[in-house]
This record gives sequence, C-alpha cells and structure tokens, in this order.
Amino acid sequence: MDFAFAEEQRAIAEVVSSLLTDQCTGADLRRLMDSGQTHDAARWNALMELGLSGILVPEDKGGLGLSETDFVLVARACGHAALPEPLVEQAGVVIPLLAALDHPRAEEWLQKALAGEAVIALAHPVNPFVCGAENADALLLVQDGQLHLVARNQVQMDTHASIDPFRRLSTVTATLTAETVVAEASVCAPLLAQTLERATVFAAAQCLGLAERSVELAVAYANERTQFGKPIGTYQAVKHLLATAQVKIEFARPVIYAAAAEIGANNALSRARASHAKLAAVEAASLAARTSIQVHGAMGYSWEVDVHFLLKRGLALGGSWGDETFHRARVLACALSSPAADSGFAFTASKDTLAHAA
Amino acid sequence: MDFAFAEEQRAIAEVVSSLLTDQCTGADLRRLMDSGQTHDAARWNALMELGLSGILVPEDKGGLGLSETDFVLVARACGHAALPEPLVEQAGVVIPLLAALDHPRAEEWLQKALAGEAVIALAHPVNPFVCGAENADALLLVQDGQLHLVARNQVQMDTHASIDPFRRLSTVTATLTAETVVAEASVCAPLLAQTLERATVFAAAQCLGLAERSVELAVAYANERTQFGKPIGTYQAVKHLLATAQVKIEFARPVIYAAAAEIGANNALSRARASHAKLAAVEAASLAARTSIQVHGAMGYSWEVDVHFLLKRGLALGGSWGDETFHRARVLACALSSPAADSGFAFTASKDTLAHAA
Amino acid sequence: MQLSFTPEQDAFRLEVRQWLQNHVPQTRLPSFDTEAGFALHREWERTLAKGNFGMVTWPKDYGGRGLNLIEWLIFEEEYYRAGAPGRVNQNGIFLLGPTLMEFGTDAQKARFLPAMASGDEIWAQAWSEPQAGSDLAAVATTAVRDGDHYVLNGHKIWSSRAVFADWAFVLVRTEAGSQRHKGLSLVLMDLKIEGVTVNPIPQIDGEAGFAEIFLENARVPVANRLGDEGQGWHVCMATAGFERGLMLRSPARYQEAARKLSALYLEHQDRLDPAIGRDVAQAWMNAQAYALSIYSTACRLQAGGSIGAEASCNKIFWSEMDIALHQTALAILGPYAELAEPMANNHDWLGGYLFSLAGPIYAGSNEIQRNIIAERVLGMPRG
Amino acid sequence: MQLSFTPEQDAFRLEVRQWLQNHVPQTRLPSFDTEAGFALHREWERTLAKGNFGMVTWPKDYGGRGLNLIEWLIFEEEYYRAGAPGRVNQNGIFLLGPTLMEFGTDAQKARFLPAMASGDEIWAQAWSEPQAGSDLAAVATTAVRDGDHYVLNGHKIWSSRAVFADWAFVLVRTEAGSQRHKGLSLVLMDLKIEGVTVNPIPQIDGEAGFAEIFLENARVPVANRLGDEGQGWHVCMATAGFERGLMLRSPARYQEAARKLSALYLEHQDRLDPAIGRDVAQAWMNAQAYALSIYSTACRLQAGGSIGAEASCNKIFWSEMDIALHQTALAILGPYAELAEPMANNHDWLGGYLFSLAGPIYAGSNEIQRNIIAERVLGMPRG
Repeated sequence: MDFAFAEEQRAIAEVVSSLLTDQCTGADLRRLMDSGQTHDAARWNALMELGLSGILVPEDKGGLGLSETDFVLVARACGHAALPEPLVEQAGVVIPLLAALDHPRAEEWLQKALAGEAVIALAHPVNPFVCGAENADALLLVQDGQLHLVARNQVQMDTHASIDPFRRLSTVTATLTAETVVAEASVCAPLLAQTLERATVFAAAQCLGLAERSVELAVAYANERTQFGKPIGTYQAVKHLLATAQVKIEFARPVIYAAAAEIGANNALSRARASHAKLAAVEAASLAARTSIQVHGAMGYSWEVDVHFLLKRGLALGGSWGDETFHRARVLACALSSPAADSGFAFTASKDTLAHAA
Repeated sequence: MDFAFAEEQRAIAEVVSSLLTDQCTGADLRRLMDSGQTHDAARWNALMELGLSGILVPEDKGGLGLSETDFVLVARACGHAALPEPLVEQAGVVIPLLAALDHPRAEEWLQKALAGEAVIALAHPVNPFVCGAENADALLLVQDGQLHLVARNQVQMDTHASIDPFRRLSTVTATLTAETVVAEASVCAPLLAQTLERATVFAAAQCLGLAERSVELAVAYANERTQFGKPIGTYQAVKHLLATAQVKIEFARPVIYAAAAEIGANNALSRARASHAKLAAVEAASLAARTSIQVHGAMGYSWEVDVHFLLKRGLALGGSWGDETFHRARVLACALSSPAADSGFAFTASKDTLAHAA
Repeated sequence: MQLSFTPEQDAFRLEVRQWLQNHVPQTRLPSFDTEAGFALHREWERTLAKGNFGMVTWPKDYGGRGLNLIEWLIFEEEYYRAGAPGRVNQNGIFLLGPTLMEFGTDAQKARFLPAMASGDEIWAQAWSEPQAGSDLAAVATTAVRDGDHYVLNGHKIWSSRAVFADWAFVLVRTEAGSQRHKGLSLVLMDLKIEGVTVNPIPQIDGEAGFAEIFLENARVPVANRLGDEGQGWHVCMATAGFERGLMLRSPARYQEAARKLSALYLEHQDRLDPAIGRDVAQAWMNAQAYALSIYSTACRLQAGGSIGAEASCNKIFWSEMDIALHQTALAILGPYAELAEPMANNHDWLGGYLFSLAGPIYAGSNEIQRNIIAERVLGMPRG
Repeated sequence: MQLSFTPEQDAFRLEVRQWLQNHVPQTRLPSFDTEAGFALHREWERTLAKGNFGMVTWPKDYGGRGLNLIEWLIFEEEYYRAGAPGRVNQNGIFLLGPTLMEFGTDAQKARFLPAMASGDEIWAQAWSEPQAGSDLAAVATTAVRDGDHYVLNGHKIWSSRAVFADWAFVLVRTEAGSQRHKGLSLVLMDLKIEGVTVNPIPQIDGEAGFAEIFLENARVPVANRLGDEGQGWHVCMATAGFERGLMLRSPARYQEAARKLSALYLEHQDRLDPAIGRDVAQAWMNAQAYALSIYSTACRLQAGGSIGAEASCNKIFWSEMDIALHQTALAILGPYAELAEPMANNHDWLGGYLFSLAGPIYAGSNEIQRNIIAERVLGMPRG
C-alpha cells in the first residue's frame, strides 16, 4: 500500500506545468480567443516536443509504456492552465486506443500521432458530439459496433460553438466501408469501454486542476483587494466560502489518483471509482469557479480575470464522457451491489484473505 | 387578493401564545419530562378553557364555525412552545373530522371532545402509529375503508417511546363490528383525505413555530455569550449561519399561510401547496434546530437548553402525516402535470379569464 | 386572508394577455447587450409605450398606468408567460424613474420622464468605481463647480447598459476632500458629451452588459443635479431601496423558468436519473414560495406597510434559487449543456446560468445581505 | 503508487477478523454513558487487552502492538465490520496515552500506562470551562502549590466520560494572575478524591456523555503534573493535534455506516422516492473519499511527512458527511425514524443522527476549522 507518486511522476508533470506557466497564461488564452482559433500551433509543437504523446503506448509500439498514474498529474496540470490544445485527449485517450488496434492503417496513423504530425479525433458513442473534429487529421468513428478510421477529407461535419471558446462540437458523417474498418465489434467494444474509463479519469484530473486554479485566483485577489479599509480576505465570510471549496478539492483529489491507479482492475469498483472521481471533480470545479467569481465580485463576472475560462471548461467537461446521470448510476449500482460483503472498504483485500475468512 | 390575517385571527393566536409563554416554559417541559408523563392536566384544562376545541366545527354542531386560516397561527404558537398536549391534533384535526360524521355515536363523542371532557385519537392510514393513543378516551380506526369509533377500553395497543419525550407511538388493534362503524367507505375516504390536508398544514405550521423559536434561542445566546473577548454574535460565521436559517423560515411562512387559506379548494394545486408547506417547514425546523445547536456549542448538545425539544418535535413531525417521499411525489406530480398551462402561477386566475383567453 | 383575484384584476389580466398576444415579436430578439439587439429592444420599448404598457407602475401623471402592486404582479406574470423581450429600459422604470419623481425638480421631471417612458432615452447606472464596489462610499470621481456646470473627472465601472445607452445617472463627489458618505451628489449626464469615454467590458457570456466610463473634464449642467448638493448618498440609498426591494425581481420570471424546467424534464425524463425530479420539484417550490412571499409583501405594502431588511432575504433567496434552477436544467441537458447556442426550440439555459452567477454579487452581495439579516432582522450586534 | 495490501497485511487482517469473530459480544452492549454499559465496556476493554488488541497503535514497549498506520486502518476496518463495541477507553488510546509517552516522566508512564492499557483505569478529559469553550485559553481553574500538592479550585464542563471514569487530565492555571495561554499546566487527577464533585449533564440523546466537575480544594500531587509547569497549553495543543488529526476518526466507521445505509435503502427501495438513491450514492462516495484521503495521509506520514492544517479539512468533511448520511437514513425510515428504540434488526440511526450533530461542535468547531483552512492552507490574512 503506497499512495504516493514517484519522483519521476511528479517530474513529468512539473515539466508540463512549467511549459504551461510560460506559454499558457491568461494573456495567451485571451489572444487565442480574440483570434477566433481554438489551437495555438506553437504551443502544440512545444508540447509535442516534450515527447509525451506516447506515454501510455507500449514500448514495442514506439511509446513510453507508462501507466495512467504517470499521466494523471499531467492532465491535472492541463486543467490548471485551461489548456486549449488536446494534449489530454490525444496522449491520454485517443493514442492509447490507436495503439491497441491491430491494423496497419491504425499503426500508420499511430506513428503520425506519436510524432506530433497528426491529430486524431474520436467519436465515442457516449458523446453526442466530437470535440475538436475540425482540427483533426483523421477520425475514429463507430458504426454497427465496428470501429472505422477515416481521413478528415472523407467526412462531413456540422459544427457548433461551445461556451468554452476553445472547443468546437461536431456531428460527423462519413461513408464507411469495409475498407475503413480498423476493429471488429468484438474487439471494439472492450476497447471503447477502456477508453471511456481513461477519458473519465483524465477529465476528472483536469477538473481538479481547474478547481485548484479557481481557488488560487480567488485567494490572490482576496488578499490584495481592499473594501471598507481592509483586504476582503480578512472577512470570515470570504474565508469560509473558500475553505468550503477547498474541502471539496481535498476530497476529490485522492479519489482521482486512486481511480487512475486502479483503472487496470476493470471491475465494478474501479468503474465506480472513475465515476466517483468525475462527479467529485466536476462538482469541485463548479463550486470553486462559482466561489471564485463571487469573491472577485463584478470583476469575476467579466472577462478581465481568468476564472471564466475555468468555469467554462468545467462546464464542458461535466457533460463530456458521461454526464451526472450516467456516472451516478454506475456509483449507485456499485454501492447497492453487495452491501453485505467487503465492498464497503476502500480497497479490496486479496481473494485469499476473503476465502480464508469465509 | 389579500394576504394579511385579520385582527381577530392574530388575537386568537395571541391568547394561546400568552398562555403558553406562562405555562409552557422550558422549565415546565423539563418538569413534565422528569415526571415521565406526556401531558400536563392543568395546562390542558387551561387550554380547553380558551374554548378553541370547536374552532373548525360548524356553529350548528356547537363549534365556532371558523376556518383553517383562523387556526394556523395557533398551530404555529403551539410549535413555538413545543407544547406537549394535543391541542393542534384535537382542535385542528380530529374534532373537525368527528364533526363531519353523521352518526349519533360520533355526535356524542364530539360533544365530549368540544367540552374538553374527552380526547380522541385517530389511526389515520398514512401514519403507521397512533400518537397519543394511550391518553385517549376513544379512538377512530379504519378497517376495510370504513371508519370505526371505539372507546379506549375496547382496544389493545402496543406502545413505543418516541425520541420526543412527549410523544408515545402505538399500534392499535380492536375487534371492530358493524356497531362500531361511524362512516361507510364512500364517506370515509374523502373525509380522511381532507383530514390529511389539515393535519399536513398544521404540522407545517407547528414546524414554523419550532424553527422561529430555534433561531430566537440561538440569537439570544449568541448576543450574550462571549468568546475571545466579544459576543459570538459579532462573528460573521455565526451571523451567516443564522441568516441562512432565517431565509428558510421567511420562505416557508407564506407557503404555510397560503396552504391554510387554499385548503378548501381541494385540487391538485392546493394539495401540492400543503405538501410544499410541510416539506419547507420541516426543512426550516431541522436546519434552524441544527444551527441553534451549533451556535450553542456543547451547551446546545445538552439538555440544559430548550433546543433539543424543538429538534425532536421537528423530527417527529417530519415523519408524521406523510414523509418526504409522500409529499415530494405530490409536488412533483403537480409541477409536471400541465407545465404548458397556467399552473406555473402562484394563484389561479378565475376560470372565466382563462376561457376568454383560450 | 383572501387569495383570489377580483373580477377587475382578472379583466386586467385578460387585457394584458390579449395585447401581448398581438404585439410580442414572433422571434426572440438578439441580446440587448449587442448593438442590433439594443436597437430592437428600444423599438420594443416604444411599442410598449404606445400601448401604454411601458411604465405600468408609474403614476398616470407621468405617463404610467398607476398600477398597484398586485396589478403589477399580474402584468409581470402575463409578460413572462408571453415570452416578451427583456426590458432594456429597466434602469429607467425601476431605479431612475421613481428617484426622479421623488427627488427631481419639476423641470427635470418634465425634461426626462417623457423620453424615458417612450424609450427614446435609455439610461445607464454609473455608481461603482474600481475601488468602490461593495464599499460604495469610497467613490472618488470628482465634480468641481465651474459656473453653471460641474466638471467631472474619474473612472466609473460595472455600468450596466452604458455601452449603448443615451444617459447615465452618476454618483460624484461634489465637495472636495469630503470623506465617505458625505459630500456626494447624483448628476444626470448625457453619455455623448465631450470628455466621456465608454468602453465595453465583456461579460462572462461574451456580451457587453457592463462598461467602464472614463470622465475627463466632462461638463454637466448644475441643473442636472438630482437632489441637493451633498445629498447623493441619501438619493442613492433610496434608489437602492427600490432596486433591492420588491421591484427589481418579479416572481413571474422564476415561475416561467420553473415551468420551462418542468417541460424540459418531461421531455428528457426517460433517460435521466430520477433524482433530478427532486431538483425539478424543488425549483417549482422555490418559484412558488418566492411568488407567495412577494404577493404577501405586496399586500402588506398596499395596506400601508413598508419594506425593510427582509428584502435582504428576498435577494438571497432569488439569487440562490436562480442558480440552482439553471444547474438543474444543465444537468438535464448533460452533454448538450455546453452548446453556445441552444438547440432548436430550447430555452437558453446556458445563458441563464451564466447570468444567474451574477446574482449573488450585484445589488448588494449575498455576504452583505446576510449581515443585514443578522443585524437588522435578528438583532445581532455589529462586528 | 501501489494500492493493494501486502501478504503480511492480508494476514494481519485475517488474524484480526478471526479473533473478533470469536470475541465480539453477540448482543449490542448498552451505551457506555450508562452505569451498566460503562461496566460492560470496561470488560470489553479488558478482553481486548488480553488479546493484545487494546492499544494496537501504542509501541510494544508500552504494551501495544506498535502497528503502523496502514495496519491500524486494517484493524479499524475489521473492528467496525465485526460490529465490535465502541471504545470507552478512547481518551486513553488516542489522547492521553500518546501525550503521556511524549511528555510524561518514566515514573508517570510506569504508573499510568499499564492500567490505561488494561482498561483498569478509564480516563476523562477536563479542559473546557463555562467561560472557556472554543476559547480554551480563558481557563480560570486555579492550582495553587502547597508543598508537594497542587490545590485545585474551579469548574470544568463538557468533560466526556467523566461520569463513570476513574481519572481525568485537567487543564489548570498554575501561575496566579497569568493571562491566556501562559501559566497553564496539565495535571492528572484521581476523580474519586475529596473536593471533586462530578455531575452528569444529560445529552441530547438523554445519556450522560458529559459531566461538569466542581473542584473545591482538591489536592493533586505535584508529581502528577504532565510536562513542565506553565507548559499546559503546549501539551494540550499536542494532544489536540492527535485528536483533530488522523487518529480520532477512522474511516472504517463511515464505510460501515454507508454499507448499512445501502442495505437499508435496498430494503425499503420500493416505497421510496428514487431521489433518495442519490443521497445513498453520495454517502457511499463520501465514505470512500474519506477513506482514500486517510489512506493517502497515512502513507505520507509513514514516509516521514507530518500532518498539518489539512486535518481541518478532515474534521469538516467527516462531520458533515456523518450528518448527511444519518439524515438520509432517517428520510428512508420516514415515520419510523422517531422511534426511540430501533425496530428489530435495525441499526440505531436515530442515535447516530443525534450523535452526529455534535460533530460540527467538538474537537474545534467547524467555524474555527474553516478559519484554519483559510489562513494556514490557503494563506489568507488573519482578521
């Protein structure tokens, strides 16, 4: 039993975090927003140069062969910066799926994606829209249970604006044939299920970063801004609002980390944990952003401060990769599944122990 | 449209309130509790001498012929004092039911009840227990849809203690025959339904009184008790806790009054209103009592202050006359019944208006 | 206690309903925080004025209908039920209009009220400053007397409607060196004069609902001062009383929102966590409770009562209800919630949610309201 | 990161489970805040001590098992899973025991620890006074030196377990005229000596979980002072650190409660508002989150870290979770919730609810914890 991250795991996230502190400031976000674009090529290239695209890809496929625990702090750092570019979606979700496909066309696109030469969007059945399809070079689509891989120029899309200035939501159609198939239904289903778990946990990790950043911004403002002759951060009401948000954060964090560590178990508890992580993180991000807006006063309701980016990203992630209804149902099913057994514990003791005691 | 109580309506409640301020203090409650009894005969007699037992009984049956609006402030005053004796249950619930029965035995017991010579308990199907059956002289029981009236000595009961020191909960059995019937099923059903509405609204009114008292006690304590060199009532955290409870109270109050005034409409909106009144009042009473306990600190968790009487009464009333599940279902049904129509308004305009506009 | 409408009230409701049926634009207008939307909303104000439905609560002498509060509530219910446009004239109707009637000279009333009522002049509020938000007494903008004019210098912020409005009522310091609440005055200023620069501030929803106003030697006639010199704080507080009290937030908007929420829930119920039904029921109850409370207060006021610190309870209640109601809608929409433009036929729940987030902040933050409740309603000591 | 147990940990779990299966009383003991219940719980402490399961976290030198934190969590999980009795010895295990080990003389350790471990001497805490609750530094009880003794005079209140306990650790002012945190000392006092009067205070649940203690010239040997004279505040804060930190509230009790809540919901599900399922799911999540957080902290502490102000987050979380969980249970029980004695086979949800209401108050009120989080975790300025 060890709940700590390894030195290297922290170091990887620190590298990403440093880069984003430099290149993904509020001013950078505002400039990108004003340009009407959703991605910044220079920042994307800089991120790709860190070589993290293959972090979850086995070494024999050209990746680093690391695990979700090695990436969860990176996802958190991306949330903290409200990063517009799809590092989490690519390195954490789509590329691992591509790497799991046993098909030459998938292999070809995998290598491009690993090299930072292509971005691949995934139309996962749990999401009614594909986020970032416009900027993608190829798309993974599901039809009749089969997974298809098609180039961007072979699809038609209908694209909507999101409240998040850096997201575009598309519905995608394409003429899919036997040639475009990259995985048969029997292979596809478990891979999509596994992908959903990863995406859920990494969405949660991003929300954790969003929540932490919202509180940081509010604290900095409250400590500086004076009203009635003293910093508003000295008022108990302001303190208690932020303390309440901080408690939500503190009790989302270990759930997210455990969900990342346990993802491989692929059982009812690990799925409930992923759902729990997302519900708790989305709630923490929402409360922290609303609290931060409130502490900032009218300023918080404007575009002058960065909180609105955090609020909107949290809102978008809340509805992606399964909404409240979806995830709460998974949690409740687990909570009610076998309340007489050991399921109440945080971790399952080994089967042997249980067998002995039975 | 007039939302105000008449002078006389306030005066009636004031008389009850004055009597209880004298004769139902915290010390009185503690003395009764120590005696192991649930009722104080002297206080009950004093209340009966006010002549309110027939307030909701038609004049031709020996009552005052007044309406629920005339009684709702009395019920609130009884809640405020955490009155142990069943003034609300008798004058507000059981006696009006008795008066609506067209049967000589009912008439006989009605006259005794009006004279303060008998207490009648009602086993309403919505309640699994009869409260106060032990102290009753007769009981109204329902079997196969018929209403029966039997003297206390004809029933067997199994009685349980309530967390509220002044309530006893009984399950009652009796040999019921054609002779004990006082209302046939066709008459009984609508009367029981009407009784439920009254009991619901008056339970809500009592909870309003409980909530108001809880806040009063907390404010008095907070203004007097000093910690760290100043009254704890000067701390923003304490103020905000109590302000939050007060907001709950302010937005339960008009719902309860409207529910009393509209009870005669006997339609989906009036029933939803009664349910809303009870849900809001129970929630206000619960929050106010918990807040008051918290403001009182360790003192609030002891029997030294009166808050625990208020907490327990609120808990007991919360589960009586329909619990959360029961009342929320009625509200939701109304909210979803015809959302395209005028049901969203607080009050229904006259049918003519709607007909014209249609 | 008599909770039903009189035949006259029913008749008035019918009149309003029928007029609205004939006049409300068929399609939703663009936001009045856009230039095109502002013009269309101004047109709508003119249409209302022609039907004498513009300033219904104003006395007849000033071109209103002289509605009492209950009639106003009926009007509002019908207005929201009909899906009529938001009121770009809101500052005039509820804040400056009543203030002018109470504090204005006859000449001021004659000059300003008709154009306000007709929609020809739309008004902005210019009170807050970067260092004077919740703490309004910290206002630093100066107005120095120069003959028949005041010369204004300063920086106003969070000025609602100011981007496209014609006039603003501005809180200034007319006594040099005065402190806090003393030495302030309220002046009525044409936003198009020299020395006035209005910069939009994009709001969280991307629209320019606020502006900052830079004043550099802007000259305002002394005749445009509202109330006596040095009485600005007093006049503002009277205005804030209108704003914070009954007037600003009619219950009808919440009842209409709760009704739409019920419809949304019914539409999606099959695929939803049934627990969301509890939130829908709660939204219905909240909207009802708010309406009943306002009807109750209206009756009391009509009987000669006055509104006091309990208005702070209203503020907290509606602002929290509004957020919760919209959160429920977004939970129902799930993955569709983030769409910047609502799906066909849908209400703009997302916009409403973002708007609701301002609720706890403006018109006196909820923290300040809780202090007021504790101190003035419950009688707790000042800190 | 490695979230599974070692074979040694599994083996230890099995050992605990089997011992508990053989020793936990078949029927629920009466509350230890009754005389009979206290005696039975003391017997249970003796049984635990015989099995060397009494003070499992104490070092072996002091008669404990020297369990590390993870092993302690496993022990607690098994303990709650087995439905074993509450620990009447809690003050000794978690508060005074560790404090004695840190601040006690060898003679004090030898005199007090074995009897504490065996259950032969049960300890009460006597810190608060009528005018010193949250503001503990306002302690007024005096201890005047008279030869080898201190002579104690004063009035202690909210003393947990004191009604039936044998000894108390008492915070007193040993320096006459000293102010606030200065001049305080902690002394160990036999509750049966002359000059000590213990009066039970009935709690909200009718039981005497608290007492007040009147001290009238009670003589305590100077040798029973814990720590240096005038160091009482320092010793208390160290003790409070144990209390507020990881130790007091093991996650297992909430996980067991959440498990029972799931079972209760399943039993009544058919007649319930499905929205209650959301509360059940939330209770499960809260209990899991709390457990994960404690496991995480335990790992950090074992790796040499220290627990800081984040313990305040724990306090707020468990106290609010506990109330919400029990409210959900009462909502499920509906009209059965008010029964003073639970129905057959049912958990005592009502008692648990009443107990949970003390959560936000004791061990540092949640208001104070929020100040600590804001100031020490978030770095906000003192008021």
